[in-house]
Amino acid sequence: MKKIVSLTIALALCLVMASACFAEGETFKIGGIGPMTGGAAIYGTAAMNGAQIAVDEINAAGGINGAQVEFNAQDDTHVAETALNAYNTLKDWGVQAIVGTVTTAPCIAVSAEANSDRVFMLTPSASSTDVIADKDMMYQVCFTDPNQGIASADYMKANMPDAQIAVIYKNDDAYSQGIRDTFVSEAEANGQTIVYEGTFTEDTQTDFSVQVKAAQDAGADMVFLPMYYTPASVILKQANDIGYAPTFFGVDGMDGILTVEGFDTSLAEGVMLLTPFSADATDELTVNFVTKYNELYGETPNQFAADGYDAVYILKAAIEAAGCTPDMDAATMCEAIIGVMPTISVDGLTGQGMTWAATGEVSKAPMAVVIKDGVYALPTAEEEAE
Amino acid sequence: MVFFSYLISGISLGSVYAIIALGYTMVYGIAKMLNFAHGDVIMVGGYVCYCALSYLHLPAIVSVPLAMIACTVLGVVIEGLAYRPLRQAGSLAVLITAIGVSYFLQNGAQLIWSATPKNFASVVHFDLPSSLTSLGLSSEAIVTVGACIVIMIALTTFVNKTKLGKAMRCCSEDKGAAQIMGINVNRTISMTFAIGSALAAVAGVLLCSAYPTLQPTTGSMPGIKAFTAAVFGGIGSIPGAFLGGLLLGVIEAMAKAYISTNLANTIVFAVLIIVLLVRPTGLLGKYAPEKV
Amino acid sequence: MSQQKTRMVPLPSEGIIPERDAGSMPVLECRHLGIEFGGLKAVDDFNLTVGKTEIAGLIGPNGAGKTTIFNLLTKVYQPTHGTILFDGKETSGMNTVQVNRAGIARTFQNIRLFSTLSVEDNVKIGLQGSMSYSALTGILRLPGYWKNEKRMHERALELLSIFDMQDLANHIAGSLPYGAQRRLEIVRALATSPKLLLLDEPAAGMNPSETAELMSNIRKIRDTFQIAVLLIEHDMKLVMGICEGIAVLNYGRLIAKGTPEEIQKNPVVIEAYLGKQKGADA
Amino acid sequence: MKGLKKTMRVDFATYIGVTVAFVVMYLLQLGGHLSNSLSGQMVPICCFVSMAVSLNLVVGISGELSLGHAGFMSVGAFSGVIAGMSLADVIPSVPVRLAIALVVGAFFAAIAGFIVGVPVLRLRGDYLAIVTLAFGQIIKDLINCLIVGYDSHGLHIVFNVSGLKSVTDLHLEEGGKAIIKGAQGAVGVTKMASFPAGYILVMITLIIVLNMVRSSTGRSIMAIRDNRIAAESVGINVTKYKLIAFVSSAALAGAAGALYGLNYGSLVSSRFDFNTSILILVYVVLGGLGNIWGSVIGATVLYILPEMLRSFSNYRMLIYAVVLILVMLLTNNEQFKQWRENMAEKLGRGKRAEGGV
Repeated sequence: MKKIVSLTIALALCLVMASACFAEGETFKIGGIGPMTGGAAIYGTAAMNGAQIAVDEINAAGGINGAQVEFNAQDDTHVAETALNAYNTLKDWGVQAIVGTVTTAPCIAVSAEANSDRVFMLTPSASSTDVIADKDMMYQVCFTDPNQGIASADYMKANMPDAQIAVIYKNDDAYSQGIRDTFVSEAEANGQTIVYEGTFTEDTQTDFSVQVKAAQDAGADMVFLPMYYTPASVILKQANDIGYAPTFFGVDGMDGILTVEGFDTSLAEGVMLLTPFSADATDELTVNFVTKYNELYGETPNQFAADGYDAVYILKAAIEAAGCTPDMDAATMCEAIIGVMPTISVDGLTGQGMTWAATGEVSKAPMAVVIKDGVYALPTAEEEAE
Repeated sequence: MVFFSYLISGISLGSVYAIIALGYTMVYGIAKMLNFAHGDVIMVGGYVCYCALSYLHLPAIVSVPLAMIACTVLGVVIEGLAYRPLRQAGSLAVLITAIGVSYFLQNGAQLIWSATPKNFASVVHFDLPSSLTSLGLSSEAIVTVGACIVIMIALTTFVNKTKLGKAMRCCSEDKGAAQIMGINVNRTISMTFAIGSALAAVAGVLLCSAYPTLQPTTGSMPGIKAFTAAVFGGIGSIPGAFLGGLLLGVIEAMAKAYISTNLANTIVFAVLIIVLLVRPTGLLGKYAPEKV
Repeated sequence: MSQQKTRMVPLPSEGIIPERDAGSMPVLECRHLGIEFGGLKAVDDFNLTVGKTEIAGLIGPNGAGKTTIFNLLTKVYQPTHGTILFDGKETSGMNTVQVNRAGIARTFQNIRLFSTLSVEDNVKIGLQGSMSYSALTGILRLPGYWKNEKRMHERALELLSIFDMQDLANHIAGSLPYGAQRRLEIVRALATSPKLLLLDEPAAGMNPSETAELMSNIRKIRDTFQIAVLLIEHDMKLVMGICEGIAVLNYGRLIAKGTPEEIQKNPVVIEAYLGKQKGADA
Repeated sequence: MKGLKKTMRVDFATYIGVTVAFVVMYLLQLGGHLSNSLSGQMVPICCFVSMAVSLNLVVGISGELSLGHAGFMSVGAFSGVIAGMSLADVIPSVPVRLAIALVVGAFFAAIAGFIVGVPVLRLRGDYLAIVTLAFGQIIKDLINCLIVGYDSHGLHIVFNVSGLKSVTDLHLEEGGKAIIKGAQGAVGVTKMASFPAGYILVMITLIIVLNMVRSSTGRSIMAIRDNRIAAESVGINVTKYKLIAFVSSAALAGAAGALYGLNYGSLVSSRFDFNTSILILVYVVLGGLGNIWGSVIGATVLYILPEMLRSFSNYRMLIYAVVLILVMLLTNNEQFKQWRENMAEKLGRGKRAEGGV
């Protein structure tokens, strides 16, 4: 009874907060949603930081259609429920289009809601096909998972047809599971040999000694790692510890492995990966972005940051193409953008000439690179023949 | 041979659990509280050591003690600020506060060191002959197991032989009686936290050496596992924590290797449940029947 | 307040019970009862017979094993030797709950009330064995709930009035004074409608006038409910005043059995209490 | 009947308070006066209020520390989602389907509660706590292995122990729909939950828990909590009553889980991990052990708090942690307790003795 008094006061405060108003009409209001605390914080923080850089650049250059852009990033802690809360907060703020959400499960939940509200969403990195399924207002910057699985299997087929392949993947992660599923079915169709499959989950991603050992015992000379770079870096180390040196093959999530602070890059020597973004690339756009990111956040950006950055520029291109104005409401803007999305082409950090199908799926070319002397390089003919 | 290498990876993992569990068990034995923030002290230990190694370029021999000192101070401060005022309150109040401290440490660490994982360079450098590495034996594993045994023996000796150790055991038996006997209970509990936290720092360094990703949530899962290990062996018992940790690591590795990686945790927890049903106070725990 | 001396009569099974109970079966018979804790014989070869309406006493020095016998009778511990016949039926294989349902209720040396609940609720919990209703009835508040709650409420007040405690019904049990807590424990035990009431040091911590009142209340309970009472007590005035048969325990063994007069004169008992008289005094 | 009346007063105040809060918020919501943020939180608040009240039955009333309550929520959520999704063709009415889903969720969670409860309740104190924690983790892992879909032949279920199976192993016919994709959880869930449904759930939970507590069942449960040995001595079957508390609590958590699951387009079992169990425990402890309406308010306030802290962006969870610690320190501080009691007296309410709950 006594505690209740203080709790009631707090409740009353909440209600007072409920109806706050925001000025509208002067600026474009773009919202961002991603995990910025908790276990998946790295992805959301990077994407939102990247997006913020893009917004600042755009504003410095005069904004979109002459109007400044406001960017409001909200934390979803990688939970669908919190993501919806974040989405609702953004709606209260008067959001007109959303960059997000960064991770798959929350993205499915939020996009379902945004679809009925008619709010345009562009996810930097939620790559599952479930994200865009049955929704016309949901677009992706990243590849869909099947895309990557098929591309990886075909690349191996073309370049290393006799490889004894092991796959280690994270089966409570839609991204990892999705790529693995299409990889395996494509590899089977191609007649490639998969000698071992090992799994792990969020709770068991600190120790891979068993999976690595099993892959070695199965005689695998090619280990496919459809996962993000954090667990991959542990796998590389533990393989090295037991003197196991197959060719490791990663996908876009592997990008960033060279930038892990403290990581012994020699462990990644010879790792091949398909990636749309490389922080080591020397083109002006990438150099500029990496420098700015480093200045502002003190670290080298990963692929998520690049996706977030691109997402804002894609949105800009779409808004310009559709001729949207800041006084439009979200639904009007949504329909306008949907109308132009299949027609635009954007050059970004993660791909040249990116285009979109009306389903929301992006079309861009993955690039195969090999890590050599601590940097990405194009695979030589000799490595490809290996 | 393959079995042997799985066994080694299990023992190596188990030793890390054991060191964390030793800290858990000491704090539980004396303060009778489930310190859920213990796992996060491990994480802080890892970060401090990482910073000393990477930013200050100190040698490991300096960095590790530095991490231990930092964690000791942290442990004592946490105990003094958050737990001591609740000494008279119910155990649930302390539990919730420990959760609060855990959130605080995790989110604080994220603000300081960012969510981006750091790759912890192993503090143990020596090359093993390839005959050993092919068995799955790594230098980290050897050092971890060694450290674990040394710590276990040192703790047992400390608790049984020194004056402070005896004071700790008194407090664990009966705080009121200990107070009457002239033991400064608050100071003893502080000391326990100091030792437990120093062990957490060692565990953090070893954990990160063997499994090199360091991020703000690094300590959570090992923390829970080590807590399980401590209960498994009989919470409050030092040899119990050691045994529990090792067994847990081995069971986890074997389950991953031979049954299912998906269900490794399930099997670990199922074994724990079965053990507790057969021996309600863990493998080496004391059974104290309620007097009627 | 002294009562007419009860005539005790022997039974074929060596026990003695009051003459008025001779016609019916003894409520309790312990035969060769014993328990070992890790080789230590806490109780050994214990024999006792309690008549149907007898007030019996169990005395002995501290640590003699008196409370252990209560724990054996109520199956807090399972005996390792011997048998307990309650109301003619063997209780082996029963647990505490079943023994209580069969008709043995007890109080505790260190008071064990449901201390955060009200006095009335404490008694109601005792009544639940006879006036219960299903969990679903309670959740849905079916007619059975209202009917039984009303009956329980009335019965609880009735039982509390034995000790004149009905006015305390809404107090929290843990907040009662010590003596009242002891009395409440007895009421709670009575609420389970026992045939045998075990009282573990009911007068502990009471002053002489409270003890005198307790004595008359114990008799009143026996007379009203026609049940047997077995009590452990150190207060010899109480024991000698109300007990009809007394058993004396020392080091877990029965050393004497008989009426209060016999016990008071028994040299073995005197020795057990005062120690062997040696040297100058002898 | 004085004692009964007093507790009845408290109960009715709780029912009326919850109802008034619901009516006010619902009218505001209908009238569009509620922010989107607050409006979106109504259903999860109802779910977590239900969770907190049901956990209070175990932790507060029964006195057993359970760290696996989210596991039962998880069982309820997934079974409820399966029921709600797969019955779409058979039962077109959404409210009816939602009600069935809640019952299914409660049923399966009760079974889980029974399976967990029988062994667990033999243990005491912290050992019981760790075993409930372990069961929570096990439930999470097992649900991660579940792949479920349906087509015209009914439900298809694959248990993915190896971790290597996927939706294709369900062998669904054309037009079949996968509901749960193993560790990726349920995707494409149709949102069926609504605020009125949440309110009804909360009311049912409150009525069940409060009526149980005021009945002989509740008295027995509290008697066991206060003194197990004495309870046995007056003929109370300890295992039975502990199990009743545990299973009812699990069933209510299951219903809450089902409502929760049907409120979002996607559902993953990692949402129901140890941290969620702890979160619910925090609601209960802050609301007051054994205090049912405390749990209602504790859950509501603490659920809204992190959302209100959004303006602190990066410092949000840090501040939440600090608030948590400070509240615990403050509510257990003798001087503060004294001050609060004085205040309460000044307000002229006097100190009402609370009857157990």
